[in-house]
Amino acid sequence: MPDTALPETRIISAASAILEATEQCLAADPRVYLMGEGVADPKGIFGTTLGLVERWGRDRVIEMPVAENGLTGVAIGSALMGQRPLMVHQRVDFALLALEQLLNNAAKTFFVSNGAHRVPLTVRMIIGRGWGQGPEHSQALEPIFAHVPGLKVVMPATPYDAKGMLIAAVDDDNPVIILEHRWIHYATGHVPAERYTVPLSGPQRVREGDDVTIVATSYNVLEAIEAADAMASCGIGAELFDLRVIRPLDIQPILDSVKRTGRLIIVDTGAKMYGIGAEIAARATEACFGHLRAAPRRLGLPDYPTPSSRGLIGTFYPNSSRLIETVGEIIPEAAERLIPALATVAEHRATVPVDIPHPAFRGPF
Amino acid sequence: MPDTALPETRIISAASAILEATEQCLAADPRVYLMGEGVADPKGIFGTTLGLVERWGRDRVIEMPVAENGLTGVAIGSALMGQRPLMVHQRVDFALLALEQLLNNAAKTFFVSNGAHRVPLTVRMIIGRGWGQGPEHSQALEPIFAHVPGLKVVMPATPYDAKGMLIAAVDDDNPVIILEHRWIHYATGHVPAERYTVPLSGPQRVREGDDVTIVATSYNVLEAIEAADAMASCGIGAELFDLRVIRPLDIQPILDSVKRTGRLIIVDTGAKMYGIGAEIAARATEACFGHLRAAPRRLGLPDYPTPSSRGLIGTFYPNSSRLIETVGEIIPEAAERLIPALATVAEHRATVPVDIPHPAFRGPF
Amino acid sequence: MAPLKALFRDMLRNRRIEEEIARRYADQEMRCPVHLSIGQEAISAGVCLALEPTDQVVSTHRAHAHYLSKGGDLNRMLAEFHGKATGCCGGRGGSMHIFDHDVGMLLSLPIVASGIPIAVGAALAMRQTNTNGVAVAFVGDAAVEEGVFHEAANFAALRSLPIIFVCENNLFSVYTRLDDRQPDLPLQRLGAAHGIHAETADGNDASLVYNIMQNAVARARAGAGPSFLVFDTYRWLEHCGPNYDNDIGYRSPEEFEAWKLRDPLAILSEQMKASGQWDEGEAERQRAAIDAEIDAAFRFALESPLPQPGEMAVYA
Amino acid sequence: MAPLKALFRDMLRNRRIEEEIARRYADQEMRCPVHLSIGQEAISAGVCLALEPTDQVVSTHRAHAHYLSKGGDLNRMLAEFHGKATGCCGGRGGSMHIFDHDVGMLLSLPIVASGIPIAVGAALAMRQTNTNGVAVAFVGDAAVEEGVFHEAANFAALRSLPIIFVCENNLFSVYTRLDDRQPDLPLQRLGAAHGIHAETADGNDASLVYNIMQNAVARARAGAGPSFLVFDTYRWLEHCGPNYDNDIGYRSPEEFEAWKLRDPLAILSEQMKASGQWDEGEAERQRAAIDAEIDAAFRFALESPLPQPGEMAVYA
Ligand SMILES: Cc1ncc(C[n+]2csc(CCOP(=O)(O)OP(=O)(O)O)c2C)c(N)n1
Ligand SMILES: Cc1ncc(C[n+]2csc(CCOP(=O)(O)OP(=O)(O)O)c2C)c(N)n1
Ligand SMILES: [Mg+2]
Ligand SMILES: [Mg+2]
Repeated sequence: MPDTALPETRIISAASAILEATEQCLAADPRVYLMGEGVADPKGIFGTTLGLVERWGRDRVIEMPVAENGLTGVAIGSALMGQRPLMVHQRVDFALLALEQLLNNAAKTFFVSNGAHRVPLTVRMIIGRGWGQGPEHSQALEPIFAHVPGLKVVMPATPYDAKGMLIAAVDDDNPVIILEHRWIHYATGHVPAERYTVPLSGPQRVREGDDVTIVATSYNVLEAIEAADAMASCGIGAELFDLRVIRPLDIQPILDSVKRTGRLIIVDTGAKMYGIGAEIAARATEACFGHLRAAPRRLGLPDYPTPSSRGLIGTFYPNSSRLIETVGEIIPEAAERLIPALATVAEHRATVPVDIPHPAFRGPF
Repeated sequence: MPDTALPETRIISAASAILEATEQCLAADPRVYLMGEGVADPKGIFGTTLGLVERWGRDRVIEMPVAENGLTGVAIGSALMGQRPLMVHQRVDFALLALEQLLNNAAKTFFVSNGAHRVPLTVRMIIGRGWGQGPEHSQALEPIFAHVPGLKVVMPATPYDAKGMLIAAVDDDNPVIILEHRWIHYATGHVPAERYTVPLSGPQRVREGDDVTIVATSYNVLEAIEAADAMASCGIGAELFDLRVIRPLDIQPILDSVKRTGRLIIVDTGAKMYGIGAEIAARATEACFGHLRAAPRRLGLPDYPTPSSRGLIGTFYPNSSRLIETVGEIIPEAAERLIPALATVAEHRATVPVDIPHPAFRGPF
Repeated sequence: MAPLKALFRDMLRNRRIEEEIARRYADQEMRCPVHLSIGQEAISAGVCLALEPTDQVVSTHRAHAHYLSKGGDLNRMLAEFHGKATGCCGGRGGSMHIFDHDVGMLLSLPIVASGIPIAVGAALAMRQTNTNGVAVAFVGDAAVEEGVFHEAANFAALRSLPIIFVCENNLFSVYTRLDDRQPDLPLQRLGAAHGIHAETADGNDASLVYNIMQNAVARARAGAGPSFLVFDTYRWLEHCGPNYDNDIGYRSPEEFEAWKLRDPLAILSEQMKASGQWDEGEAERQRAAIDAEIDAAFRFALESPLPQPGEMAVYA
Repeated sequence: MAPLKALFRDMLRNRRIEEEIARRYADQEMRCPVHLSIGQEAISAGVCLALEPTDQVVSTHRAHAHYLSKGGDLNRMLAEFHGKATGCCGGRGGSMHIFDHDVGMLLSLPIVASGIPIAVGAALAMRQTNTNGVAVAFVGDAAVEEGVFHEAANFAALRSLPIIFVCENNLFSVYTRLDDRQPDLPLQRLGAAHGIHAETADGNDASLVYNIMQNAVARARAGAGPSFLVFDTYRWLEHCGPNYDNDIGYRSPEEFEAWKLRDPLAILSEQMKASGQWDEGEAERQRAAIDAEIDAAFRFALESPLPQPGEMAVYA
């Protein structure tokens, strides 16, 4: 896992940052409550809710029946009355049961009520990956949420953002879906102890460069950082954006970059086909047509479900190597220069099995 | 409604064509059964299932409880055992409740079972429009289905295809989602009386032209035909594709056309953002980069839910006028020549209120 | 004691309003689906008159009577049906989305059963904020077939929330009979299964509905938990739209006639006569006042402007 | 009469297999979640031994014992857990997707309750095709909280389908107790509410499970409709994974010990002794044979090749 630490900072994991954010939200506003399957159990949603029920009690930390659709509706109903529910699903996949509530009642009520109603609901959904999760515990499904007007959809990549965007989501008067990748839980980085927000307003440039613009979301930002840094040492400058907010989509910083670099690659966390990257590629082409030196390219998951076996998973996910190869394809004159970069990232990848997020990971989930 | 009739043909409405297809499927294969809310009632799903229960009985035409998720699972379970269920939802919106079953069990079982299982399920979902339907009876949501590997997703536009593709879907060993626009029910055209199939394999070119390639789905094909014909009489040649099959996506004929015209416009039935058009634009840009004379453009629904009032609906849906205007934008030298085309289509549109599919329509649904 | 006069006025008003909607529907000025409650007026009256303005109701596609009985604004409702800017949702929702928080009509939703957990959530919020309110979910005899009803009912029972599920059993889901959708068992079993206080009663007897509801409201306010109240009734007109449709064959004319004899307005006026509360002159004056109100409200709706597209924000 | 010897053999085999999975899990060769059924073996045994091979079972995330009792292939199961090409899903599914139509294991699904309507659909297909089969949906005490359970149960009851819902009540959903999720009422109410024949029994008594199941199967085959059978039991190990976890605080050591005393294997062997069917030597030989089988199966799994990506078709 790339480490985004600077000297003299407070380094914690994203999981701890999320726990801290939740604690601070509960402390700051009595209208906030937490609800989900496992929020009050001894594992506390991969450690992100641990200890909260002891501190805030069963009315602020609600362990729920296994009934995602109904309880999403309950959360929305309470939000309409002014409460600020924070709901958690241990997998995005489980939220498939709750889409009617989310895409209709959460997403549309502000509009349909002609502005009279607000739905200040936040839903964390965790994207599974690795350890043989299989096809129904590993879906990202970003476009399902991002396609529908009225939701905000965010995908933090760093501990700093995981905390600041969660607090911003809970503060927001609108329904916010946080697609939180299981593998960023292990990422560490600087996180201030105090309560702060990261505005839910758009992409962040995490690397500068002039040769190609790269847009990634969530865990893939960490892969892309690795790729960008390896390419930089070969003299290829990748300007890397952590997209962060899928909807509303503030595309302008990306367009400005593409106008300069003339090249764009988008890395999707979910499936490539009809994925997030298609919208960004289409928008960039529309806005930067005269500036493009190559057609925008997209990486993402292939056109089949996530297989469980490690024999099949090696080629399933995009990674830093495929990103560097793609850069080589759209800057053919750079392909040769990128060979050492490919070697660097391959060497690093070889130190951790393909199906786990962190060398210390031993299962079972 | 444009009439696609030729002389000496059998002209019926798409609604009648769908009824005929269903009747022929029930007759041809005892494994086929029909299930849905209203399939056996006196209105028979806008007339598309009328009379079937009298003919085939309550075991082949199953009126169901109002429980979309559960009954979708039931249909899938029966399909795994070799039956061929044909399910109908009076609105796409109702199927939101059944997405876990559709996106997991229907879409993935062939893959996960390593080819041992098939799910020969067909689901018709009707896209509502007009007569003040409002935000939750008018969603198309194509990308939700098209994003997920394993489903086939089709959107017929003509009576001929509505019949032939429905039969092909029921014959198919895979789950097929038919997104069937309420307004095509009224379209009339030639439909052979016998049982025939239209392969679920890709787009159909419905107009030829050299100046711009247009891709439309479902009802918008009818708008696009109107636009293309009006433009043709001004000397602007639009090559029009009825996309028909959203997944799997056979993009080749479109690419071939774009290579020739250098220009592409996609008209989405659903929302533009993160819509179907984005994928097609991105793919076309990738494959035809050197041939493009302008960036691909997309039309689709704007970034808010469908309002009920006719005061708000006039600007909500793309139509032939906006399509012609967009052609004028990407072929600036043609803009002036297109003024009579705009006048023609505007004049025709003025004959029918903005919120009904057909001059004879009087409500209430 | 049920307030018979108030119930009668409410029901008569709703009846006249719906009749007038039906009569004027052919004018094609109300360009949206309408689901009328004629024949079912006793339930909205008995239920809503037992509530406080701050109590919250969540309704369905068949929401007109619920809204009006809850104190809704007739002008705003008819304007909404006409797609006008002055409608309670500014024309955005149409007849299946009647939202008016001010009178405690939290939402009405066109997706069957979708409002049920919303109402439970409102009850949860009332509990969390220590208001002494009650939430009501109106549900049809079909809505309880949706799994989300059970999910919401289980949670409501688990937490003893102040929620009342009012099930209007009109025997049909669109044109499909109850016995084509559920085994032949009393509907109240579906509430009782979750440990919820459940009762069934004649839904055409407004004073009975009121009394049962008052009891359920008292239980809820006292912290004794949810109730599931089944009120048997019958819809006179077609599922959606302004017409009678006994000719299309999904129900017998005899059944319809038998229910029509049990007109909730007639039942209540008999009760009023029996208890000496009926005043023919007052009823006449009431009807005239209601008709004048309705006429003015339609004028308001027709004369109101259509909304203009302009800015269409989806975020607060 | 329940076939005690066959039940015992099945349970012992499942116990030993799961113990061996737990023991070897630390080798990191089974790189997928595993949900073990140790302590719950009487249910899979009693249920599946009352079925024909052509009857269809739909299971959950906790599927190992169901699969094996239904006649599943140990080699193919362990190979699947090892992600190997020889697994019953070619390594695509892992431990939560054990599909094997050949032995009547239609599907097992990791999404809670998702398999319930699938099983009802299988029963519908059996009815439609006039086979005399029965379908079984295994459900946990949490699965019945999902609305889809009720939707499926209502339809099954309405059409009197040959389906048996087997509810393994192990008191927990992951680490959350039943009484944090449902009001304090017998689980069987949830089946009974749909007019389904419902019973509750000791799920650690395999012969009792078998007898109740046999009765339910006979009802289903005779066209008398669905059953909802609640079997009380207890999971010994953690929800997912190979360890004991009584230390983490969600359940008391006393509760665990009390249930452990009620070991289904011990209960059955006592019954065998009491009825003179116990043969110590045979039990020893059985255990040795099972251990040899398990050893060979792990060897098969370990030695099998990983699948190769190649063509990954999603359409038939
Ligand atoms: C989820 C969903 N499925 C189907 C429909 C279509 N529909 C609209 S009203 C209705 C019948 C509802 O019956 P009931 O709940 O008894 O209410 P009633 O119309 O009798 O008042 C149906 C099936 C819908 N709106 N939502
Ligand atoms: C829809 C859904 N929600 C949540 C989960 C996470 N989950 C996996 S197993 C489980 C507990 C299920 O409990 P129960 O049905 O009693 O079965 P048990 O594990 O006790 O055998 C949960 C909540 C899931 N897999 N699917
Ligand atoms: Mg009804
Ligand atoms: Mg359990």
